[in-house]
Amino acid sequence: MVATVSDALPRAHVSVDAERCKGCDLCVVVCAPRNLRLRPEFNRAGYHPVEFRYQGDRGECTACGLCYWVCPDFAITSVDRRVP
Amino acid sequence: MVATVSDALPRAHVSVDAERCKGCDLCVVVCAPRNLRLRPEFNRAGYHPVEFRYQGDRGECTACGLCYWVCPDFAITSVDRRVP
Amino acid sequence: MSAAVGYATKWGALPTLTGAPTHYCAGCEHGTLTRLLASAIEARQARERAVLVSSVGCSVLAHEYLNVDAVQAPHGRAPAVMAGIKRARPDLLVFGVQGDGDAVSIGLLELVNAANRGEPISIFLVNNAIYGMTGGQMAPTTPAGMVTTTTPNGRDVATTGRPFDATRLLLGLDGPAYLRRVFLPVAPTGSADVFNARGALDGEAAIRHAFEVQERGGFSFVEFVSTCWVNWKVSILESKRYAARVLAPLFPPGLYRDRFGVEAR
Amino acid sequence: MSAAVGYATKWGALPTLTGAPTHYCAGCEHGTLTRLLASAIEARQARERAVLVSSVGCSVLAHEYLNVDAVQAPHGRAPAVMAGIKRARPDLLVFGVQGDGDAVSIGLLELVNAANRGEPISIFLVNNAIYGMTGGQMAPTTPAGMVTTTTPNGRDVATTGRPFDATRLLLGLDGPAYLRRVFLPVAPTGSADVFNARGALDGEAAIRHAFEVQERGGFSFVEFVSTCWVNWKVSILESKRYAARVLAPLFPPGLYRDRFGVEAR
Amino acid sequence: MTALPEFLKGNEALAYGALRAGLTAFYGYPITPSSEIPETLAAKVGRPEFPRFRVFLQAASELEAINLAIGTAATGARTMTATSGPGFSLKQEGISYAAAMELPLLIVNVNRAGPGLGNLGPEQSDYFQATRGGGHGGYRTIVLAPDSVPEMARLPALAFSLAFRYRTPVIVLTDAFLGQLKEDLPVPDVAPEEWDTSWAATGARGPVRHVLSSLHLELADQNRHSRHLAAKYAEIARTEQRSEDVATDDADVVLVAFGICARLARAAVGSMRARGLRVGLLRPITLAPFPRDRIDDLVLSGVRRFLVLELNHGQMVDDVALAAAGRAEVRGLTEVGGLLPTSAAIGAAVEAMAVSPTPLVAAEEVDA
Amino acid sequence: MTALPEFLKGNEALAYGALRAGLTAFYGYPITPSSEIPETLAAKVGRPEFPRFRVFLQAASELEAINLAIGTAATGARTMTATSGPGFSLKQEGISYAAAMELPLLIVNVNRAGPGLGNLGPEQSDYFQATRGGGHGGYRTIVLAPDSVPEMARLPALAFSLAFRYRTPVIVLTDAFLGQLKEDLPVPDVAPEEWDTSWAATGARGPVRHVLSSLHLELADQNRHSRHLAAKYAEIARTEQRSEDVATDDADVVLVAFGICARLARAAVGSMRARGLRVGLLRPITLAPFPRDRIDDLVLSGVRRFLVLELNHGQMVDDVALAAAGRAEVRGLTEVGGLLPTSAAIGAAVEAMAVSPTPLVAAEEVDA
Amino acid sequence: MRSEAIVAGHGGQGVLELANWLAYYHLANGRHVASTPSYGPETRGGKVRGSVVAADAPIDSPIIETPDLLVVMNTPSLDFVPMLRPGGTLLVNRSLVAEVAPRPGLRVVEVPATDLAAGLFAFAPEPGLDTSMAANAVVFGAILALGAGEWATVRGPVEEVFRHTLTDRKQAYRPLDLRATESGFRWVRDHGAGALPATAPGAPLAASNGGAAPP
Amino acid sequence: MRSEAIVAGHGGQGVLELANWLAYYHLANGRHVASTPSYGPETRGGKVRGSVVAADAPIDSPIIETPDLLVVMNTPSLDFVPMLRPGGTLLVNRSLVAEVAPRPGLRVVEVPATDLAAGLFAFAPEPGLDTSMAANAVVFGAILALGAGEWATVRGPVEEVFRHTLTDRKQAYRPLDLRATESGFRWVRDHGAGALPATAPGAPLAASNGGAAPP
Ligand SMILES: Cc1ncc(C[n+]2csc(CCOP(=O)(O)OP(=O)(O)O)c2C)c(N)n1
Ligand SMILES: Cc1ncc(C[n+]2csc(CCOP(=O)(O)OP(=O)(O)O)c2C)c(N)n1
Ligand code: SF4
Ligand code: SF4
Ligand code: SF4
Ligand code: SF4
Ligand code: SF4
Ligand code: SF4
Ligand SMILES: [Mg+2]
Ligand SMILES: [Mg+2]
Repeated sequence: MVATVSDALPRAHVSVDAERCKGCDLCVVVCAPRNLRLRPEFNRAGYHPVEFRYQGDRGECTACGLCYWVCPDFAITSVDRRVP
Repeated sequence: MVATVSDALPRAHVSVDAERCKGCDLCVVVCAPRNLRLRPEFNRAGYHPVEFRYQGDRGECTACGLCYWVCPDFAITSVDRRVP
Repeated sequence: MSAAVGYATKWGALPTLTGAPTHYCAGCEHGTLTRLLASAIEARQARERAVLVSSVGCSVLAHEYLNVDAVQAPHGRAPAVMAGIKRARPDLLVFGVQGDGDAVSIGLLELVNAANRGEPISIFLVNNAIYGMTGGQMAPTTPAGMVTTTTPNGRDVATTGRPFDATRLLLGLDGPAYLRRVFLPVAPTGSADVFNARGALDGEAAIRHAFEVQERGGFSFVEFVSTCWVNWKVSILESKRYAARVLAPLFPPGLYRDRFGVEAR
Repeated sequence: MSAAVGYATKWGALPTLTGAPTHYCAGCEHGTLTRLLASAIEARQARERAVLVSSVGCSVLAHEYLNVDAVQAPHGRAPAVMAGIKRARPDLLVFGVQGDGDAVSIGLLELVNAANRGEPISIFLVNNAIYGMTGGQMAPTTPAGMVTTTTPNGRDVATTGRPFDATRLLLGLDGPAYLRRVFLPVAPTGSADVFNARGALDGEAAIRHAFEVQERGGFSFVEFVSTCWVNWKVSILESKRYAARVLAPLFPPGLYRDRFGVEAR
Repeated sequence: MTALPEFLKGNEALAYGALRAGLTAFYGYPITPSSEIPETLAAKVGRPEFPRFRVFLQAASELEAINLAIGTAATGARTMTATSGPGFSLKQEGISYAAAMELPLLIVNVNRAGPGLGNLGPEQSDYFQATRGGGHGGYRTIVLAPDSVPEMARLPALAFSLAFRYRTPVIVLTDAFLGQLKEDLPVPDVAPEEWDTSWAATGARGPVRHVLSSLHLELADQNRHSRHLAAKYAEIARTEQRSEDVATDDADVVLVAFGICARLARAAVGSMRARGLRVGLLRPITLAPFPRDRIDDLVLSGVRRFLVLELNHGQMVDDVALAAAGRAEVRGLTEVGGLLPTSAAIGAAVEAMAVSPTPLVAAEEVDA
Repeated sequence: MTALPEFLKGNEALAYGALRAGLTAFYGYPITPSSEIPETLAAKVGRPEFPRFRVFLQAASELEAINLAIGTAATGARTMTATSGPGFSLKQEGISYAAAMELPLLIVNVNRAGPGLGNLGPEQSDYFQATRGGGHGGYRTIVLAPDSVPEMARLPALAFSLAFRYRTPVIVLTDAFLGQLKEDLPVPDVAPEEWDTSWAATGARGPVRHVLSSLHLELADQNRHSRHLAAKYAEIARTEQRSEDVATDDADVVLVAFGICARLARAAVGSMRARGLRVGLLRPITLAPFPRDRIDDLVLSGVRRFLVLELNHGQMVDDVALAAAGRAEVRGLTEVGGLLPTSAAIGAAVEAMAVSPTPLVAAEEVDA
Repeated sequence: MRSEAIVAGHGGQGVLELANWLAYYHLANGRHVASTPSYGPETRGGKVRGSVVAADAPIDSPIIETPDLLVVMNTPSLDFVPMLRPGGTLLVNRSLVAEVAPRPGLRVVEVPATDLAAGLFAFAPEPGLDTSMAANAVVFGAILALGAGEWATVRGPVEEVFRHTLTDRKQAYRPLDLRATESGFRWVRDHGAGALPATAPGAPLAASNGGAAPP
Repeated sequence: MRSEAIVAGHGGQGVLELANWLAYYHLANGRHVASTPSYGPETRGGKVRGSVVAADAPIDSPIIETPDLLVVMNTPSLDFVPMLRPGGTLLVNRSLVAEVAPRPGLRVVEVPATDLAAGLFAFAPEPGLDTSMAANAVVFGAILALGAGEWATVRGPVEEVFRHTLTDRKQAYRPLDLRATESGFRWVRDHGAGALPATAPGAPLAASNGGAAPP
């Protein structure tokens, strides 16, 4: 699951389980570089799930992991690519 | 019930209901002049009731009323003869 | 000190006492308190609007001696029953006598909530550090090391917790308006065979203040540090000495809160 | 702050999570706490000796998500159930999640007594100032003026009492060894659309400390100031702002007691 | 929109019914599926429509609630508390005290599925707990069972009337289905009845004291008090049985059902009569006292088959069997866990019974 | 004085019986007339004679006690709590949860007179509460009723055995008389039985988790669980009925009595047999499951008259009537408030019954 | 005559509100009504179902065993389809429900209710508010379109229902809800049953994976 | 053979202790015994009654309806006299009980038990202690004297009973209790039934009034 680090990739491998996500926005608002946003589509439960964007409005993903820490639904993970 | 004061009488009219008294000794130990003591006889309930003595071991009744105040069984009253 | 020292009335003549002989053991503060309640009610001329809530413990028969209306509460629930009466009839003077097991063990939730809501009622706690009525089991207030029927080797605070201080617990709440602790038993003095009677005098004053606070809309609570020689298995006078030596430091008497300043008057 | 930031594990891969989707509302701290518990249990490698006591409230299904042994307690009685488990099996890591209604209203007596006895268990209180599971009635922790289904005109502290501060109440007892309050929701920062995530990080640390205290023989209690936007009837983010504005001052986060100094390590 | 009839949940209707019957005080602790009762009442304190309603308090627990209610009831005020399953268990000690102290008091149990936490579906599994005195000491209470939203609104007035006439707690045993059901109902507007409350503890008047206590230290006193209560209950049993008959006149099989089951049974009577089966329904309105005289009448008029429908593993079936006393076949059809018996299951059970010989056996229970 | 037999109060004997059956933990709250149980146990923790007995805790209330007990029972340890009347009411919610979570647990109720605070004399007025599930949700428990001090000592072992075999709370329903009675008894010294506790919540082992919960949000799950419990109870009812017969073989009138009443009945059988009346006694040892098969046998073998003796206003009489199902006359002789029926009253009731024709009527109750 | 409808979806979709509107619509038309909610957990987020029985005579049993109409607001609610009586109507919120397995003898009406509602952003009580939660009103309109009458005749009772049922706080939504009802009504009248695009908007969403890298 | 005894008095008189001694005395003689307390209030100070049934065979009913022996330790306990079976024995603590109304067919034994006990001050475990509470042991001896045997033969079992029943704390009282038992035994043997002085020591005490003044 852990990818090798490449300069072309964001620092973290951020992965969202869109069916699990409830679109609560918490990861969105804690992500300082704004690398996350809600998608306009609905998932099966009727929520707009979150998606990760390579580069946010305010910079790159810092691999801070806060999106993982605040998610109440275990729907998002952030794996630092620099961690072996 | 309230008697006129006479020099020949103690300051308080102290009255014990011997059948009500449980001989707990509380009035005895709070009476500074020691004007009260338990009688050797039993009352019907099997207690040694208290009795009032004109003059205690340590002086006369001061009409302090403490015997009345501490009695848990409403068995003793102390009426100051000087109170009209 | 009360101005009523030497108060020239006789038992039975106090119309707020029924005159029935009490079932309390000789020398027990439950009896003393009964009479203090009667005098405080009379001082307020409140007999016809007073409602006693008797709780389960040695005080369960208080209504046999106090000549007022009465409602008996299930064990521990007196504060709720009192609040229920008072909410329906704010014109009544509602008061209750509880034991330490009743109020601080099984009934703690009801006590704390009535206090927190500031229900205008008056609760009088007889803290004798043991379960009197049921024959001497450990109470929440039992001091460390005391032998009771359920702590045959002395209370072990490591497994049973430390003694509860109900007054301090209530002090942590904003609701109560009047919190007072009185040492009710006769207390040893400097002289070996002389005891003082301050408790009874202070106690009556505290009750009168509690009533005053209630009628001004506040929750009032007076804890009476007491004894139970029968279950402590000591003589009557020894129980008073023990209370002065062990209980008074554990449950220090004093005025803990007086929001309306009734004691200052 | 925790060293585990960016902790490289995935849901479901955390063996202490079952992976079942939660029934919690979107954005609710009950979900966040579940994962924090899982990581703290794994940090102790305690999954096989952990027993969760789930209480009645939104946390009642916690055992569906936490992959550990579990016992469900009647409403409010989790501390007693936990103590019962621990006394029989001191080798187990016994912890429970309670709501504010569960722990501070109906279950206050059980909480206070477990705390007073210093039972070596860990209690995690989700204080969302309302009854979540039953649809938004007043809780003992509801702030003055808050509209709930049973306080349609806002909570009136004159008739219902002031909000209860469970942590402070426990602080009045000698029994607890660790008392900590954490503000768990994401919290507004200087910047209007940015929130901080300190609560989750602090929260996990607090849980780990609580477990440490338990295994050293002490009673540990962590209160998580939380939200319930569904029953507060505001948006998710507005609920976080409200919590920061109203609840945090009412229930100030902090370390209230740390008898064993586990936070100093 | 005054043109529309009231359309309320059963729980709301019950709250309004209590208000219209002169409710003074409500104490409760939230629990689904009964919470609409406090929620409806919370907004009504001090409202001019209900001038008697002065006290609403959310208690800290069901125990606090029942004891607050005891206090208020002791003053002679009309007092209600409401709960469901687990909360009803917690109130049992208080109900026993209220019965012993002879306090009029209305306790509502919106029966959900159990035991334990169970779930939120309807059950009638608290039947024994309500009718046999779920608390200690062998008291009895009156138990009323509505079967519709309009009846949820009507019964509080009857409940208070009986509670004050006999000075006894009265239980309204309803279920999660009826509590949550919405139905159109007419707006009853009856003036609250008045009753004697001279026994209440509201201050001594000269030598007249009011002491409400359940303690009788002398065995002979306790014996006298216990017999007094039993005699009261016997009088209630004689005079207060209430039930409704649907097409029992010529019935081969009489369904016996209360609450939501009575609604199922009503429909079954209709559809089976349409199919030519002579089926009737006896619906107990008082579960306690159980309408055993009505069962007796039916037996004497020739009914030999009773099918008891209930949401538990067979409780009311005992009361029917006791009343039938071997003179008729008594079977039970039960469903549990929040589910309801299907019309097919009811039809099959009735048919099986209608064709069977009548063996005069003891009560049997079958699960749906 | 080893020459003397043990001479213990019933409550003390019960405590020793539990210890000998391997008791691990006791939680209780004092209440007369049961307090000798905790008082006896308080001194025994950590004593070498009872190495399994590790936990004694006086709880803050009966509610705390039953929930402490639930926690300990969930670990598979042998757990007991004991109380009387009001305290038994307070435990009902917990018993319902324990039944739902299928926890083995021993609850003792030393029945005193009620309702409310009542008094300290013996009654059997908690019979319904114990046998019908005094808590919510329609569960059942096993209920055992000793009638002597030696049996107070013996039954805890049976109670634990049944509790663990069926994973269910077991109630010992005794009364103030037996609890306080002292009798001489032999010292039984049996090694505690061992049972499967693999279901207990003592930590997950790899993929194997133990979740003890009473919540079943899906109606179908709750339905399944409820039926599972009912099936278990049906099995218990089939296989665990226990009773004792005294001279029922040729009896014209069979007394039915448990607990202290069985002792009265025993004496009555003796004295009436001496007077030539053919009287027998059926003594239920399991009140639940009720020994209805035994009643059935007696009816089939020709018994037409049952006289039920109990200390309440008629509760077990229902179970006898249900079992007899109209095939025999069932009467009750009751006494309440702490009093006991006199031998004269029993004699008169038996004689009245023996000479009456047998009208096959429903159960009737008469007060002594 | 007795009519039986069941509305099913998840918490937050306004399922019970829709059932309530339907009930009041019947009441406004002088019928007797019995309506029941049924929900799973004590808390939010579970399955929610509302049933509405309407009849001219007082209602015996309020229980629905074989509804005439089943409204399916989300995919898991398809579980209820087997309940439908032969010849009954299945009304599906096509925006959130994947293709419906055909069952003979059923009338299937598919309405992209959430999408239609989302399209009504111009009627949001506050600008920028997501109006997709008005899907329940769209479905309300769709249900009414299954019966007789034109929008002009239906509109009056609908307005009455909204006036009566919306809480004070929600009265601001009245114009949106009315508009949504109308759009659902018109959508069904315009498209009839089964006339839907072939896409399956309710199919599972793919995981959004960070960057182009292999997972 | 079955013998039935009831001991009645008030709390604090050692009534149940006396019943227990009696029970153990029977046990020491190889009999079956059933003994019951019965007390009024949950607390102290009320009426206390102990009953002791002894028999050679296992005991059917432990209940006593018509005792063979009634021990009356205080005046209110005279209420139980009507229970006594014809020909039964009434043993009265004459120190605390006013004259007993004669009832034909009863054997009345009056023992000044409290006074006898008080007179044993020389045997107090601590000097100065009031020994009147050993009245129960005096009565124990009196009961034993009603049966056969001499003190010398009775003494052994009595000692065994005390050894077995007295708590550790009370073992110090053993010599006093033994002595008191002996004095009760001897008193009955010496005086027999009814041989009492005519004074009524249990009559109400006059109120003690302060000084000579009229009240
Ligand atoms: C529910 C319930 N539990 C237990 C009891 C038994 N009980 C009666 S009084 C009492 C405690 C008495 O102690 P306390 O409250 O301290 O009063 P005291 O007698 O010492 O004044 C107990 C446990 C009861 N009556 N009801
Ligand atoms: C004895 C009992 N009373 C009431 C309830 C109903 N009930 C379930 S959860 C709950 C309170 C939930 O509030 P809280 O404890 O604050 O938890 P939250 O859902 O807010 O996390 C209540 C009253 C119950 N299940 N049992
Ligand atoms: S790891 Fe940090 S920066 Fe990267 S997406 Fe998550 S919150 Fe944003
Ligand atoms: S925090 Fe989790 S549930 Fe919320 S939007 Fe982000 S991924 Fe989705
Ligand atoms: S009034 Fe005072 S001095 Fe006089 S007897 Fe009483 S206590 Fe003693
Ligand atoms: S205080 Fe009262 S009871 Fe005690 S000895 Fe004095 S008079 Fe008697
Ligand atoms: S038992 Fe204790 S508290 Fe009760 S009356 Fe006796 S001395 Fe007082
Ligand atoms: S109801 Fe409130 S506390 Fe419960 S899951 Fe939803 S948001 Fe969280
Ligand atoms: Mg006490
Ligand atoms: Mg909450």
